[in-house]
Amino acid sequence: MDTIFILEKSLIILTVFAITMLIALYSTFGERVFAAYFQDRLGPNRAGPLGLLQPLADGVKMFTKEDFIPDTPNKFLFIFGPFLFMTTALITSSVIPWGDKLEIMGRTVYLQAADINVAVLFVLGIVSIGVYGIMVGGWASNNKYSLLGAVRASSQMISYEIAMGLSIISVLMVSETLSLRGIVEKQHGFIDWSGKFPWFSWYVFKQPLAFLIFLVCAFAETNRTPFDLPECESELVGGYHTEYSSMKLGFYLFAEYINMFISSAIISLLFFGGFNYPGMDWVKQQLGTNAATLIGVGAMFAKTLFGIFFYMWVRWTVPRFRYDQLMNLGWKVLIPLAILNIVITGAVIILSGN
Amino acid sequence: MALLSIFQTVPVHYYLVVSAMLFCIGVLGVLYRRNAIIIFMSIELMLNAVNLLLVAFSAYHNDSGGQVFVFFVMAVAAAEVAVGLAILVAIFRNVHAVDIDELKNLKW
Amino acid sequence: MTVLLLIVLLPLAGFLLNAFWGKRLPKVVSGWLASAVVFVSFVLSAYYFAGFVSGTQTKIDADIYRWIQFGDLFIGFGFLLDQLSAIWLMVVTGIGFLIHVYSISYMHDDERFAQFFSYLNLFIFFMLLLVLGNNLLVTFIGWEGVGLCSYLLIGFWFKNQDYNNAAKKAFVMNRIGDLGFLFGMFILLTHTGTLHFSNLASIQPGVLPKWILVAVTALLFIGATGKSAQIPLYTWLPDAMAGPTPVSALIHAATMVTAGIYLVARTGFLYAQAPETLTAVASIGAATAILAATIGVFQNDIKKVLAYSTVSQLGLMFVALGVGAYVSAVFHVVTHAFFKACLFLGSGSVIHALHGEQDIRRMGGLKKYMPVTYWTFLISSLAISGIFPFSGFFSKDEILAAAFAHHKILWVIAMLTSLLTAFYMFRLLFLTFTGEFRGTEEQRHHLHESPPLITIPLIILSALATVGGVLGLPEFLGFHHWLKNFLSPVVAKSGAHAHALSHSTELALMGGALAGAIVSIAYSYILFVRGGALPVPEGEEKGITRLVYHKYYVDEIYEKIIVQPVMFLSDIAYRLLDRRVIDGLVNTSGRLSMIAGGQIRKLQTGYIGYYMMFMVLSLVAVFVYALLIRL
Amino acid sequence: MTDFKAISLSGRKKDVSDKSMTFMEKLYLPAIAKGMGITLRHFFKPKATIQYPEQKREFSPVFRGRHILMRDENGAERCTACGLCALSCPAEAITMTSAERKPGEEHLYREEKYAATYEINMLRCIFCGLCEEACPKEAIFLTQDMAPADYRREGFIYGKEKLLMKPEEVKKQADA
Amino acid sequence: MHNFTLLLFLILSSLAIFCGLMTVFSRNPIHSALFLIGCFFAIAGHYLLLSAQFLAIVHIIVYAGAIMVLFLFTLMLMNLNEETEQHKPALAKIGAVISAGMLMLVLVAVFKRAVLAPPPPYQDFSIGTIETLGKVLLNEFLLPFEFASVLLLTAMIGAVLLAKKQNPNTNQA
Repeated sequence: MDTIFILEKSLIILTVFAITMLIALYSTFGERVFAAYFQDRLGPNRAGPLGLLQPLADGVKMFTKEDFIPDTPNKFLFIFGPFLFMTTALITSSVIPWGDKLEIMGRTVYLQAADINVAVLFVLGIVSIGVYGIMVGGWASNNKYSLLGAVRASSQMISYEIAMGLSIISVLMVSETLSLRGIVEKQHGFIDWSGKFPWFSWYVFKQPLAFLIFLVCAFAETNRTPFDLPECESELVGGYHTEYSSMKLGFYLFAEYINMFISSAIISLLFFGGFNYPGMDWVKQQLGTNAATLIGVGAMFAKTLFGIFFYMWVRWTVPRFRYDQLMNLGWKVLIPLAILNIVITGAVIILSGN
Repeated sequence: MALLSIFQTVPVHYYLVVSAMLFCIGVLGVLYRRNAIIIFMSIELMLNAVNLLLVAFSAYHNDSGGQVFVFFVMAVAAAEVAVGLAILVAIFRNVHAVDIDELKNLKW
Repeated sequence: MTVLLLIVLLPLAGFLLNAFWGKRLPKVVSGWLASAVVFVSFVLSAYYFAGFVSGTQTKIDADIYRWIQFGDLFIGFGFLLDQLSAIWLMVVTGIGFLIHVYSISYMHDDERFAQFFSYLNLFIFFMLLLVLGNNLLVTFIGWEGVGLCSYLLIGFWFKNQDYNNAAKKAFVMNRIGDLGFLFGMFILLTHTGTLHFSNLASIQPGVLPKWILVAVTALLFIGATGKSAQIPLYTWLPDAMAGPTPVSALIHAATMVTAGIYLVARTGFLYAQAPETLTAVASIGAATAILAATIGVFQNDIKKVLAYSTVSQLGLMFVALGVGAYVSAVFHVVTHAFFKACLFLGSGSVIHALHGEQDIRRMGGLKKYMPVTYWTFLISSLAISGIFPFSGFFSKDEILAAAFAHHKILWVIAMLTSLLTAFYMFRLLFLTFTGEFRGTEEQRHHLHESPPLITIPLIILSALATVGGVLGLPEFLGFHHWLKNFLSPVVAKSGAHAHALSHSTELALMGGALAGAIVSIAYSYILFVRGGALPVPEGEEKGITRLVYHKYYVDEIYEKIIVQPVMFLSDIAYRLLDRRVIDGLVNTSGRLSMIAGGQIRKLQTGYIGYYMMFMVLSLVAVFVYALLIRL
Repeated sequence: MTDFKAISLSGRKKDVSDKSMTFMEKLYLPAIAKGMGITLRHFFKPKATIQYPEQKREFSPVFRGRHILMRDENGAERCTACGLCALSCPAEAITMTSAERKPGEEHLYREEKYAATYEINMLRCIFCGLCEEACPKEAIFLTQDMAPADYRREGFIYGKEKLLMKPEEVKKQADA
Repeated sequence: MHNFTLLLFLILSSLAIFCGLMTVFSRNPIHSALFLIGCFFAIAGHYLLLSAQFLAIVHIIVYAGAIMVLFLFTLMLMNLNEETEQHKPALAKIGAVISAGMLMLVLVAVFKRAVLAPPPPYQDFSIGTIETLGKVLLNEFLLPFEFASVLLLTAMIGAVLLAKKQNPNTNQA
């Protein structure tokens, strides 16, 4: 392991971390602006030009508020909860390929922190741990609303994890790899000319049902509307973070936006070709690898940001589910559908003979 | 690249001892506590001690059979937990306790 | 082979269908279903039979699967089809089919209709198994099976305790015979190592010690006496008339009771090497024949008369077997099946018309009410009495000739029997069908001819009884004895020595028998039609008549010398052995374990923690043992 | 199912029925897509917000805002403390004390009698304009301005110093 | 490098054992569960050290992601706290410790006598990959694999049946 390699990876990790934080930061702002726009309003625009300094103002507010800790026998866990939630949210970004390779000074640099061969499983594993942040925090709050929110969150997340995993399996059957970079490379370009007849290479066109299931599950996993039952204000005051204030609350909220960002990135990787874009081969020929890669990074971020926008768009369109409806949807609709999709995919793979 | 085996630095005996200790901690938990759920957790700990040893020897003998076994142990553990916890919840609903010293009605 | 299997399995299928779904089917369907399976079996049997007749069919002897095998012992489950079994196949399925059809009408009011037919089908199945078995064990299964069906059918109306007792009696008596059969098989198995007929037949004479042959044949014959109602095990048959009349016709006249004949004929190669047994067979047959015939003369129950007649005829057949005239015995089995089935069915028709009345003293004058029944009954009576040219004439005459050739005393007894037969059959016929009706007005009012389903089988059977004689026209008159040739591949080896009688002697015998029969009939005509004599009422018999009327008190003697001592012994055994010794042992062990359990129970605290502690400590102990002692 | 038809006053009523949904309806996807379309349309609609301090919405000409005590063209107070406004006020928000004009104060008060104090409790006032109607001297008017917020309740009891027309406005009024 | 591996091993082992002990001795059941999760993570680290990456991640998904969540979930539903839990009498506790210690001693003694094949000079790092495992699992162990799936299905049905509230008055689920 040479020094340059470590340096390069550190740089990438730092960049990814910074970008993740930045995007999460501006997602909070975006949420408010988009919410306003969907409601025919303007949203925050006073702090700085166009209100772009609003996240900083929010941050300052968060940090300067009173850090209230309720009378709980588990002070450590109370503090540990948001920390854990934030950490698990951030870890996932390490396996996400943000772009193809760059060629700098004779070195090939892959724009990814770690290309592990079981990346999809890694993501699933980390997501499954994420629930602890909510559970621990909600339980340690020593408050029945928090506990109820935590219980709801955990049961919701472990329920939808199953459907999510099953929907990914059909994608994996097509891609034949567990590496996220491998999956992206399988969706090369936009049109796939290699088959018997040309078809879109992105998996959203090959696995529309899996995409739909994954999308719904992603909403449920990030506790976003219409699945925001763990924090639903009208029933549980604030859900698992009722007792939180100051930056600990900030961490919870922030981690939610990070989760949104990561899940959008994964949706774009799994279904929208990640850093692929139409005509990328042509661009590579004309402008060279680096330029093509940079455009690819742009495409990746464009898709991801659209994903975040989609989250907010849905939030202001679809009303919240009732709890039994949520469970029915997860167990009685999505899981059977995902299994059906696996069966259909397998049948098609066998029938097409490859 | 042919990396050296981990067992050149960490003798496999170490793994034997570690998993034996974990196993005995599991046994201790079973004997020590009265809460059925914690006893359950201790059983999980024992299973994991065995899993660790299986993986260690799988690597030691360069045979993936051991890892497959761990896979099955996990499946069994998952099934056991699902059913066991369901039973515990059912018991709790009826007698409002998961204390094994209070659940002694089966002796007759 | 498949077809053969089909013949056997079809009735079984009919049994299963009727047993499980019969109650849900309409009566007509279940009855015709049962008849149809037997009919198909009959058609398939006829196919084989035709093959044997034309000579295209050869003997089938094959094991279906290896049934019992350990060491040198091997018993297969297999079938043997040769000319002998083919004849029985025809009789069983053919007459069985007619009786099935008859039963549809006869039993139509019974609420357990489907069950009845399922029993009938089961019986046919076991009978076919008995006839077709290629070794003694398969035959024995059929043997036991028909016994079971016989029990079920005799006791079919089990609500009547007498009928139940009759069924039990039949069962027990059969068991006694079966015991002989079983012992015979055991001895055979011990000394020859096989039960297959083909293997047994291939044993050279002189290989087996004489006493074994005598013992085996005697034991098998005890089995035959049980099944075929010979002295001393004959008393169950008259009682078995408690069953529905079609059952009497099917089981106790045409098929099951001839199983003993079949067994002796089948194992004829053994009997041929044991002339002592043959003598015993002939003697017992003769004794049974004359005894049953005399009892038959004084019976007043229409079915009882026929039952004793059956016993008597079976005795005649055993006489034929005993003198080595196997063909004659088989011949008589066939003709007897025709006319006796016809007689039973006819009596059933009468009983049916009189709504269950069986006493001939309350019958009479039925001729004008039931002409078809009368005429078929008459034909069958003529046949059984040995009147030319009906079938009984030929078969009975053969037996008489064979007996004459063998020993004169046998001939005298057989002759007497046949004279008595003619007498009591016509006594029965006259008392039932001629004169004035002696029953109640109520019964007279309802007198009617039976429906076609009853009369058609009667007509067919009587036709067969008429022409059945052509199977074995006497050779000395220059005719071709078809049955003898047909059976020659099977019974040739049995050493049936052709009786060396001159033509004139045979002709004289034939004429004498015919004349005697006619005289008997005439005597009974004078007595019962002209004289209008009636059997004396109950309890007014005198002297010898009284003795005979009470069947020589055989049942009572059995009761005194066998049943009561056995009961007494059983009682002692029950009080002493069962109550004290066996029950005491069992109860003591139970009490001991209860006491022990009560003590050990205290270990079961119910605390899981303790159990687990014990588990761990035991584990430690095992490891310590392994470490310190084993290593 | 009763076909229940109610009269719709708003004209936007839809008939409600509880018939079971078809398969497509159960999928909800078309409905969700439709809803998404609606929200997206609103996203691009012109916004209704008025950025207040910079932009202001025009009041209607009949708007009744805070009160003003008028001066005449010479700058003298018109109010003679007759009390009719206080009498007419339904909320009883107006109180005043009168005083006699001293010589030499003619440029200050138009008549011999004037209001020494004049207070309106703006928390009670309902801006009905009856004081304006009642005044015989055209001394009190309701303006287009809004009463500004304050931190204390006392701040809402407007005395003469807040109510009286500023001297520089006299000129403006004369011009108008 | 080698020392680094050994150090990692020691850290992970001590973490696992510490968390295991805390699982047993924590007064609060929820703390026990959380310590057990920590222990599982240490074991997952061991798996990574033994280059069983797939198993490590599956271990985390199954144990940390599913099983322990269920435990925590149940504990929270029952709301079992340290105030409600009864503890065994001191004698039983001492007995438990002695029994477990004896078992430990005996096990270590047994393992000390174990005769092992010489350590392999090179490790086959491909055995832990998902490709190898998948092939082994679906060829050699296909039948047990199917049985495992049936077992899980049965467990699922059983759990649903057990957890269902039985209300004799109504037919609704």
